[in-house]
Amino acid sequence: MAQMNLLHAINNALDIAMAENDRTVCFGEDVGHFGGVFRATSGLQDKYGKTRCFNTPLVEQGIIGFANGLAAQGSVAIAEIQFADYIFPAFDQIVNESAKFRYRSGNEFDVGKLTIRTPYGGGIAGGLYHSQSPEAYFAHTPGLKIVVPRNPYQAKGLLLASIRDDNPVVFFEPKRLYRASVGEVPEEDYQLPLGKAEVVQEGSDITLLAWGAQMEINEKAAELAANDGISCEVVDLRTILPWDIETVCQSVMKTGRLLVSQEAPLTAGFASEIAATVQSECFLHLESPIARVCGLDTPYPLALEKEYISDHLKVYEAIKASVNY
Amino acid sequence: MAQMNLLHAINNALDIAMAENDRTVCFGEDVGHFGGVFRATSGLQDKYGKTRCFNTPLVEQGIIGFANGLAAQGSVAIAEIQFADYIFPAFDQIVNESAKFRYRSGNEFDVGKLTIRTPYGGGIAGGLYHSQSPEAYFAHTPGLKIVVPRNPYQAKGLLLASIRDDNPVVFFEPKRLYRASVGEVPEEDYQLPLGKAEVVQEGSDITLLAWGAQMEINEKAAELAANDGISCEVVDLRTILPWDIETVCQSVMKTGRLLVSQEAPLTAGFASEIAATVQSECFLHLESPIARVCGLDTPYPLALEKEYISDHLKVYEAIKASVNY
Amino acid sequence: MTTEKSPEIPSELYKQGPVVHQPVFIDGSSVEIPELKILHQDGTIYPDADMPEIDEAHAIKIYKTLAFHRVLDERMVASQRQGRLSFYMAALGEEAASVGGAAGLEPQDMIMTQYREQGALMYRGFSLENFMNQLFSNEKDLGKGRQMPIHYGSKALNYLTVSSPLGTQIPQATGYAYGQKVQGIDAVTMCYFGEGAASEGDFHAGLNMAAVQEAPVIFFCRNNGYAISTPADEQFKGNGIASRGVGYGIKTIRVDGNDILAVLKATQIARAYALEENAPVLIEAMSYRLGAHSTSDDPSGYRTREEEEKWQANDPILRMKNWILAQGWWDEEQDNTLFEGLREEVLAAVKVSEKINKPHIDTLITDVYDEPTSQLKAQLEEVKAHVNKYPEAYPFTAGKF
Amino acid sequence: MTTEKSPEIPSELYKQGPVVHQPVFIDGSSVEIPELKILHQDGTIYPDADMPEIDEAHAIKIYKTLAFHRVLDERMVASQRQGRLSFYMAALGEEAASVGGAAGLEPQDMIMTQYREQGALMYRGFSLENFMNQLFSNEKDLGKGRQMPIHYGSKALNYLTVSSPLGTQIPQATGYAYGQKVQGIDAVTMCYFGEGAASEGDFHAGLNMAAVQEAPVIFFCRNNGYAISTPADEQFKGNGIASRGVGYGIKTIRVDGNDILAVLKATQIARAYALEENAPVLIEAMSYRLGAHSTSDDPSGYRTREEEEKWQANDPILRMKNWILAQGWWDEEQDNTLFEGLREEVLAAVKVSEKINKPHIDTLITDVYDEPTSQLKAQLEEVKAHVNKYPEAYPFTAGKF
Ligand SMILES: Cc1ncc(C[n+]2csc(CCOP(=O)(O)OP(=O)(O)O)c2C)c(N)n1
Ligand SMILES: Cc1ncc(C[n+]2csc(CCOP(=O)(O)OP(=O)(O)O)c2C)c(N)n1
Ligand SMILES: [Mg+2]
Ligand SMILES: [Mg+2]
Repeated sequence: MAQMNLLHAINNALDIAMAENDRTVCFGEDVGHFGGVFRATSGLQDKYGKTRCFNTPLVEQGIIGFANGLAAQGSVAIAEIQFADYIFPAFDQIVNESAKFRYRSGNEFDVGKLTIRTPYGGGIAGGLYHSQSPEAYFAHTPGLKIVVPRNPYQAKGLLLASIRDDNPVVFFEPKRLYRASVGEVPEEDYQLPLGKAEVVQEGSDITLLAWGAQMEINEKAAELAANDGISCEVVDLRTILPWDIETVCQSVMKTGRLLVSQEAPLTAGFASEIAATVQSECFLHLESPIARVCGLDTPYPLALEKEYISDHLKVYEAIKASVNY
Repeated sequence: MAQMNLLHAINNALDIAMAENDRTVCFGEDVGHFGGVFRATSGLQDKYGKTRCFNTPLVEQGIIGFANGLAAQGSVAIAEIQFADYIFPAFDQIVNESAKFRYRSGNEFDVGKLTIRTPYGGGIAGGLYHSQSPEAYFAHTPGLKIVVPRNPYQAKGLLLASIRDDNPVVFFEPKRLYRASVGEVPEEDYQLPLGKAEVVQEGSDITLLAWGAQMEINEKAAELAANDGISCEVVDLRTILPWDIETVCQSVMKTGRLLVSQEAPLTAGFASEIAATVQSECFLHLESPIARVCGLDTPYPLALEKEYISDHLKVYEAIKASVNY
Repeated sequence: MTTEKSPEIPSELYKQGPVVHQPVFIDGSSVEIPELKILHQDGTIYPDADMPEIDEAHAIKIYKTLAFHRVLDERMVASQRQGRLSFYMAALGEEAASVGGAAGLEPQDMIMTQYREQGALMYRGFSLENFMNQLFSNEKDLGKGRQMPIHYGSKALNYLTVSSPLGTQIPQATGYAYGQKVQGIDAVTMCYFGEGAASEGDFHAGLNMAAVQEAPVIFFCRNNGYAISTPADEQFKGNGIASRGVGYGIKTIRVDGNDILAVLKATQIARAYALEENAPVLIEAMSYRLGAHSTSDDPSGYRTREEEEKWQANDPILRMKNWILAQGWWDEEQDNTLFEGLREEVLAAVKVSEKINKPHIDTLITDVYDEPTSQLKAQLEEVKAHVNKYPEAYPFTAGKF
Repeated sequence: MTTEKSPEIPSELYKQGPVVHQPVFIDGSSVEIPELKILHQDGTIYPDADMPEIDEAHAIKIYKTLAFHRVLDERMVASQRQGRLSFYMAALGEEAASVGGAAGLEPQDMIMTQYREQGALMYRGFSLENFMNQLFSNEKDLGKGRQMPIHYGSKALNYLTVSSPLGTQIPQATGYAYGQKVQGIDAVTMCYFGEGAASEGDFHAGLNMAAVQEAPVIFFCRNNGYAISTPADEQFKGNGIASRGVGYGIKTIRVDGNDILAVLKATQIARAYALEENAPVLIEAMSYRLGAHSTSDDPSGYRTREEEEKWQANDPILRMKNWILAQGWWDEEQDNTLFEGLREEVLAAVKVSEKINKPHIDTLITDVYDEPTSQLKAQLEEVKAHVNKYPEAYPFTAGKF
């Protein structure tokens, strides 16, 4: 075990993936010599050479197009998009190509060996183009897997699983936690399962569901609520697509209440999918409406970021409202 | 009044918009001389000249980028994307640019004069790239309006309102109805309101909500249900963003039940947003879980299209299941 | 204009031209683009021409592929008119581009196409039955009946399944070729696209990345003058697509696309260069789409008969026939037998394929992921129960599971 | 190589080069790109140089803009180091590109930039206070404190608000210019971007569409050798960005970007050409990003001191100063006064702006649409109630509504 921050954990996972398979290739804007603007690929070019870890030209649609072809060819393609806010030029390559490659060919071809890594999320005074949480934009796309880790241990295990999973995976890295989240991480190889939520804290009154950096906020709110005698069950969704309906519904059937918090705007966010499914699956068990605590339906602001975000106080208030419904 | 099919109604609306304002410009792939592959812009180049109605090169990101600039300049920009399946290369220009233009500049600049028209939806043996219903991909984007008409009368009135609305609008045209849907349409100018759902048929047992071509399916299902003595209230959402929560919730509070049907895949579709909001707003009025009858969570198939789609029989079964819950 | 080198700017960062002190523009006419031609329409060879590597057997294989192509297209357009087939895309008049390109490759080379390059797949040996089963989206279609007609693909033949969104295969080809290079495989990737698709952002991405990442990929542009109704002069103002190769620093060659020998020669030297130098090559084949864009299109709405007629005189198949006749490798009787035989075969194959069942209902959810998720399995079970309840409404699958 | 014209291909559809019968490649070296230089570093003019239109008043205005630019950048980088400012981007060493470009335009011309062209906005007269209020995202910021520092914009000055996603302004500039043309306005659109952003698909879209749609737009590429850590030779293999103009059929000129007179001259002739011919022009200004990419960056991780030093000798501001000194339009004392005055003004302005309130809480939901929707109003009310409940947690807005 070592103390690692989230960036180190990711760098370590990439290192393991590149060491074990010389078909593994890492690339993106500035990821080569410089090691990426956040330094997630730091040292990899030195260790594995310029052919396997390199800068690309500044063209996201090209990076993912290239990655699709490389993965179809049988290489393990790990592409970085410098900020999730800049993933949209690659939207067609991801949604129309990566996601449909296997299906449309009747399994003659696939890009299962593709992993797209990208820093995402707000809370870093980044304004509307360095703060977005676009997971819901991808969640309407059968064929993709979408993964978000909450801490260094999760990041390493989930990233290794994503790289090895035989489906294209979009791996969102909560950049607010890159250096802020530090924890014990085994130095050796391990994987955490995709498609499985994790009950992080058991409780009986309400289920608090989130993913990524929002987990911290739910945990903090749960503490506040505990002072009021409210027992929260805290669940990390971990995989957005395909999501673990079973674990979530089991928890809700137990607690009778659900609160989902997400950084992204409320409307058509992934919290909405969860609420829609859970109200249907757990209809007779729900004691209050499913609460969504989300960003406002506006672009991500700068000066008024604090007011905008679904912080622990907003979650705490929503917990009380739900329990007192 | 004249009999028009949906294409004629759209062509007629475009004609009115171009006649009234010589700053109005229509463009896209093959929309010029040829009048578009579906002929929606037929005759406009002859009437208004090549400068105001023209072919663009084959580049969707360019078409919308160009349209954003043109609208910012003060022209009325009406861009066509040949099929909604091909709108994704323009996703960045729409989601990061059109939608955020006004907000990010503090209202120094805006692209309110932009309308994006695109044929969408399935049921025409088009397979996975000529059948998609991507409205939900855009619905997570504050700053956009999203409109879908269900018949020629609605198409003309909503398109004129979209063109004149001072916000960027994505206007999805259900291409299955282009020639199939025929009705009385006033030849003169009129508008129908954006952001307002319409109760198309009153009923007391369950609310059936949809938009576009799916309305026909709900109406058919409502007839089948009527034979069983089930009274359906049929509502057309018309505007996906911002959507009319009030009208929908009023209907659900009256009927106690809601079924949303949509062509797009279930997961993270717009039906999910509706279900999430309505379960919260109408919690104490709901007598059964909100039902979503949607496409499967797969790409749109070809040979097995019939099995895939949320047709009137599936809706009818879901109505019964909801009422008998 | 002086040729003095700039004293201020070090030269590592970019190549320098002459320093000037009066402004001068460069533009589309600043580069001259030669066009390679080897074969006259009458079957004679240009006197000083460099021939491609080709012998009798190879020539006959190519010609038979062209004949198969012409016949299949004719028959399937007719079948569509008869209502037997929902959709088809012919490549009338530009068959030499796809066939000649494929003939210049090795079987291990990957081929990625746009959609009008069935000739390359024919050359690789995709069977008539395979074509038919795709066109009729039946249960024997390698693509499992999921895509519209003409979206062929075959792993065994190294031919990537066609995808409708234009241009997407271009950066993919760069990535594929890069993987071939990294793994030291003796293979290139061949990437076909139309001059219309070359307007997409993905074109720019794919070509620039290929140059920078040094990928052994051949970009093969079929410039057939139209993108549906849009003529090339409303598509770009540059000198065709070849002129862009200069900007990417890519070796580029323009050929007469109706000259099978020129196409073959260009592809052969492109392949050799790409493999030796680990670098891309751009080929622009000048041709003309003689038929409609697809069976959904009617070109009389946007171009003249006269324009079409001029191009009818450039038939690439007739041109090749004239050559092999002149070589003494072929005669008219063989030709008649070939074409008649092909017509019969195709007709017979239509009758078989159109009767084959649609794919099994389980294929609704397979291949979305490597394994169907539990949600997908549940959705399939629901559909099955529903189909069993209303069998008349779902005739393709009812009673078949 | 023969010059015989192709007998088979009619010439309407594309321009023809010579017909050849042996394959020849064209490539990046097939076009020679002259570079315009007018001013030596020592302030003398190249003997045979064509001067731009410029008089003393104009020259002094340009020089004062350059000085303001240099000082503001220096001070704000320092403020960021002191923790007073969250982020800044300087344009050290390449100020002549943005300032010289703007100086070649008319006020009614639209300027669209990437982010490192504050010099153009300074030239247009954006006040020090306006700069400060944006940088400190306070309630006086024209952009209402919504974007990171350096994302300036001003409707009054025809300067489009900066947007972070790279390349998006390029096709927008084409559309804007098209609108100007259709409405018969005597104005062009000027579109700046970096050589890195020129790799985006939007670049390809914007330039090709400008050529085809005949839009009076000037594309101005600042080729400063780097995109963050990525050197130009890992960004493209062609001869800079100018070589791409050939492929689009766009009039193109390369200039020494550190030569203010060359930049001015090129922009003046580009504007005249664009307006007269309703056609785009591409300018490539060769320069070097002497500083870090932004205050978040440290270039010592990816390049050498020596490389930087070479370029320090090309300081464009010093070059212009040498020229105006030689012209007798300026002296050292004026220079000292100017710089010192500017430093004081900037420091004073920082102290004012950093203390101004953040924008009002209502701006959370304005400008998303033309009018806030009822949902947005409800969301704002919820936030307000919440802020009132926990005022300590929201110090910028609590008690201020
Ligand atoms: C991204 C995208 N946009 C639009 C279309 C619709 N479309 C299909 S073919 C075509 C024209 C293509 O022209 P070109 O590339 O020249 O190929 P050709 O048909 O001439 O062989 C268009 C616009 C598409 N398939 N994909
Ligand atoms: C679409 C997009 N991708 C990535 C980025 C992150 N990014 C910001 S600046 C930059 C480098 C730009 O280089 P260049 O265009 O050469 O301009 P310069 O910084 O040299 O002025 C990158 C990669 C972005 N802002 N937008
Ligand atoms: Mg074409
Ligand atoms: Mg640069």
